[in-house]
Amino acid sequence: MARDHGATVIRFDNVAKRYPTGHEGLSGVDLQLEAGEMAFLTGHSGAGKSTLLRLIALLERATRGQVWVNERNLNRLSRRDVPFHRREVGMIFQDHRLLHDRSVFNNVALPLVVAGMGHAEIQRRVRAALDKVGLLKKEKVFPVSLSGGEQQRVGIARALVSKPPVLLADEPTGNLDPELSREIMELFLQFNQVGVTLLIATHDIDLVRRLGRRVIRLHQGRIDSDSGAAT
Amino acid sequence: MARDHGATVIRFDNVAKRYPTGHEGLSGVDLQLEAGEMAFLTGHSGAGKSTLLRLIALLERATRGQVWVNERNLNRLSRRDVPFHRREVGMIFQDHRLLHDRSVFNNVALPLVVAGMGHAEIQRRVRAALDKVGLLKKEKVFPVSLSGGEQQRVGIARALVSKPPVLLADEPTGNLDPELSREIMELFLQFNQVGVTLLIATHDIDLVRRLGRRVIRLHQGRIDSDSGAAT
Amino acid sequence: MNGRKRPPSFRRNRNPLTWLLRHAQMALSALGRLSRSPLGTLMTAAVIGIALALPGGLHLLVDNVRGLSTTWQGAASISLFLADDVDDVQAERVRQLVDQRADVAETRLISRADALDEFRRLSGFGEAVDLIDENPLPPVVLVRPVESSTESEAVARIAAELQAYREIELAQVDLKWVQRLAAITATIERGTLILAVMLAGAVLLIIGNTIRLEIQNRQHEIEVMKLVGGTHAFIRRPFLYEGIWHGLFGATIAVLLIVGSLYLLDDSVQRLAGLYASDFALDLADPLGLAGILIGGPLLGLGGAWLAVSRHLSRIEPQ
Amino acid sequence: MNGRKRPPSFRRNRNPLTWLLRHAQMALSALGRLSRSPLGTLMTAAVIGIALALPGGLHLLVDNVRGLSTTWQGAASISLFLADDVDDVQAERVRQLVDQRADVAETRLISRADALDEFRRLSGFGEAVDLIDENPLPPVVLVRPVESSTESEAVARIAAELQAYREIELAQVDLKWVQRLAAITATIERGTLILAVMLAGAVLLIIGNTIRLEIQNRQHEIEVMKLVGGTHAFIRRPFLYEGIWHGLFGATIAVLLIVGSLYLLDDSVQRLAGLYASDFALDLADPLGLAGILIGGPLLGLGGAWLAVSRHLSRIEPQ
Ligand SMILES: Nc1ncnc2c1ncn2[C@@H]1O[C@H](COP(=O)(O)OP(=O)(O)OP(=O)(O)O)[C@@H](O)[C@H]1O
Ligand SMILES: Nc1ncnc2c1ncn2[C@@H]1O[C@H](COP(=O)(O)OP(=O)(O)OP(=O)(O)O)[C@@H](O)[C@H]1O
Ligand SMILES: [Mg+2]
Ligand SMILES: [Mg+2]
Repeated sequence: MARDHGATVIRFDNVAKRYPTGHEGLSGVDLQLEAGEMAFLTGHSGAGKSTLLRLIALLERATRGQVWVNERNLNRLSRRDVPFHRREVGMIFQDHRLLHDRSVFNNVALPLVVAGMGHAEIQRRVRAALDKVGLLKKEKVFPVSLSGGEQQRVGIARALVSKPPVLLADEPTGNLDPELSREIMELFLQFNQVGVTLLIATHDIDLVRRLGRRVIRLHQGRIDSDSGAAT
Repeated sequence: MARDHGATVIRFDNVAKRYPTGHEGLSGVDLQLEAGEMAFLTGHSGAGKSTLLRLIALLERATRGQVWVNERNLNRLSRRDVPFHRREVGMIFQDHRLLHDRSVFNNVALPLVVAGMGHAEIQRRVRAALDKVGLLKKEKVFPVSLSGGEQQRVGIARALVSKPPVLLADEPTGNLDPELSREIMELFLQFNQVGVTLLIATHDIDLVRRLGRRVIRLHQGRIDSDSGAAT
Repeated sequence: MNGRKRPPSFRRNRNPLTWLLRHAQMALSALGRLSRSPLGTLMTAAVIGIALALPGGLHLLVDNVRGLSTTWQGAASISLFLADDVDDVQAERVRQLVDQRADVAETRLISRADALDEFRRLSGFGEAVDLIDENPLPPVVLVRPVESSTESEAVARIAAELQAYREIELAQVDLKWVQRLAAITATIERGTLILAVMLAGAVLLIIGNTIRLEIQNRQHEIEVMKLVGGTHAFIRRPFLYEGIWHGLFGATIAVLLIVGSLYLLDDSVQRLAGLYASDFALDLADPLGLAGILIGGPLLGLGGAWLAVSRHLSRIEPQ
Repeated sequence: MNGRKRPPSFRRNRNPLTWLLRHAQMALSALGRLSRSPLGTLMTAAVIGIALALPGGLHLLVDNVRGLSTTWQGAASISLFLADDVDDVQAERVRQLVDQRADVAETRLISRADALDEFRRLSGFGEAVDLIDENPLPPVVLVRPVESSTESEAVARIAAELQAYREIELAQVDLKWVQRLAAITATIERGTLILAVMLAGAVLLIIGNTIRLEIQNRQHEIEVMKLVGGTHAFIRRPFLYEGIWHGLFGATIAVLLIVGSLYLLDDSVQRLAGLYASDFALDLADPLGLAGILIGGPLLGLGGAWLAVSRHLSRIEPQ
């Protein structure tokens, strides 16, 4: 346990998550992600991939063990601090989580508005993010008039726009065609190059294999194999 | 135009769909699916796959041309008849569309309840459908406590439970791991063997190639290629 | 197009027993759904209850006020105070004389004794009146002019003409206290009418608003129902049952509120009734009215639900 | 644990200008959101308006009734009707005599002339009283016993003792009409109190209920806000502004309803006021009260929103 923690961004110490139903979504997980790392999370349906990501973003709290993000022990984080923690962790969801009564622009701007950013800066950043996912033309439309893949990309833009140091993605390419998937992965790689730490849950084994990055495989709530474990 | 229509289940005659925004989701589509056929719909994000499926289930109406399903001209279907049409067309959605305040069992039972089926028959059929997607153990839980893939499978069970003669699926395996995807495809093949007509939108080119079924490729709202076109 | 055969029509399930059973199920499951959010249900029911209790209570009040004022309804608009030396026989002759005028519809004689009695009863002086040795009140003839002569000028003219009679000391257009009571009654009646209209509006708005928000709340549910082939009637039904339950709970609360208020008002009313003897007793405990609220509440709930659902349901289409 | 350094604390934006600007923006965007569903906003505002108008109107009514009854407040509980042959000087002596009793707190003499005046004014007979040649009313001494002797038996005992005086013809415990007026006033006051409590309850319930349903409606929005790092304060703010707007619109409607009702009531009230001369004029147009509603409405809206939001917001956590 006596390693250099300066560069550790995400750290799980023997973490378990037991849901109120009694089901254990995760059991005894030890994990470390260094700053600037990019890792994939794979495993069967129900393996616990989403659960692991949700613990990092504090959408759930661990029932045992400790989760550290950016040197903060999430167990000890007060309720008042949770929003500020979430601003440092961008998350892309399996089910997009867009607001259907706001335009694409306003959806993407949300993390910046919430953080109290100025108007001009918001404009600039949102446009840049939408451009990156190829949806600049659609900034004024509402999410209902977007295809599934387009909604997915709006969700990705929203996670990118505030340039969080940590980016979590839950099957970001599940609804995208192979070409778009590759483009989005390119984008993630670019982000990784400027120092963002990424953890991506995916079923796309081919893509994972092709990129040759660290792969953490979950099986029934436990880490089955981890190609980049430092232990 | 003088072919045998007796076995035509789905038929598009020069169909276009222009959305209120002015965007053309589909343009000049001609298509025929015979009873018992199983076809895949592919194409880039925003190509119009979902739009095409939505026209068949009458979630949208064509702005030009005619759509025929089960020998009924959907343009001429009265509003009163729409629900009955939908009972004959099972649909699986990209975003599951489950009711979060009802148990898995009640979600799957919904099409049968709506059709006024008896209690005992509902029990039998729902259990059978849940068994087929491997979720019999989860019948009492609520959708929130399911993983993304499990929710997807509940959506599939709901579409299967009423044994509709036509089954539409919009990326049914987008959130499933490769093994589960294969199992679900197995299931679709079984259904196809007992005469159900299937039209499946997907990005999973490998899977499509492996099965060797008819593939309809859309590009910007037009049919780009159709491996099984009878024209 | 090219001689296609008529498309097969859809099978519809119309077994009446199934239908009845489904309705019973739906009523119960609507109740179950409401009981799962007891606080919300209670709040909605309480609001409806208050809104129903107020017009209910006002109805009783208006009725009572009407009861009080009918004694004075059709009261004369001219009072002839006869001279002090006119006895009752002469007074009756005066009445008959006046009664024969073409512009007079009706007359009534109040003898000296009657006047004192009425004064005793209404003024509240009670026994104290008996201290007065001699009846100081003159006989009075009340005169109601015919319909066509009820404008003030016509009445004033009649009064002036009658004033000319020797036996008539004073022809006063309308007794002040009759006018006052009529004015008070009119004010109260108009006020309660305004209140009743406002409250009826409130009941409709509250039920409509609640159901509008409920429907918005369950937009997703409605969409999914439509997706799997639910008919409008099927989707509407749970809302209608919820409307009925809300109305019933609201009516129950209204009845409790009215009965509770009566209980709280009881001693004041008792005192009042005692003071006015048989003249004026608030007739508040009206079992028919309460039953009406208990029946009307659910009907109102059903109606409000029907309106709100019909307006909003067709707008929600699955995406 | 192993001597780790204190984790960095989060940066918080506390620029007061930004803060003010954001608040103004939020107030406007809340207004914008409301204006996008005008019917719903109007319905909610109308319900709140009616609920506010009723207690507002009742407040005026109660005030007026109080104004009417203060004339009689502290009225004597024993009235001594003096003998017919007692003149005013003698009457004053009787008053002083009675006033010296230990169990009497206060006395007041009503001379024959005063009694007639008061009778004329209150009975409504008006000019007709002047027809009576001679004043038939005796002088009256009003007696208020000391606090400790106000139970009916004590009062009755005093009355009996006073009855023994030669000059006192009748010692009557309480004038009937004073009792009646007191009873009517008490009944109306109690009734309006019950109504006011019910209506205040209704206002709170309506606002709370509306906001509860609104929050449920926007559960998804709240979840997403929390997901992207919105603080509770940030998420709560739009609801508070909506509460304020709802309250303001409701108050405006309430004021319009009250003013409109006054207009409709105006002629009846005018007639009444005319009949009672300066004695009793409904003082309905109360600009201070209306301003109070316009200020109180938004505050009530803010309060209701705060309560509802605080109760529900923390329960909604993103899934
Ligand atoms: N809120 C919850 N309550 C109870 N059980 C839950 C809850 N959320 C998830 N689970 C269960 O925990 C297990 C892991 O779920 P998780 O969502 O982490 O799976 P996953 O690896 O993301 O699967 P998928 O690839 O299908 O999305 C599943 O069996 C699921 O049923
Ligand atoms: N309701 C709508 N209003 C306006 N435009 C719409 C609407 N729905 C879809 N579109 C547009 O129509 C086009 C086709 O959409 P569709 O959902 O059919 O694509 P898709 O092939 O299913 O894509 P994906 O693979 O991303 O789901 C897209 O460009 C989309 O933006
Ligand atoms: Mg998942
Ligand atoms: Mg699609």
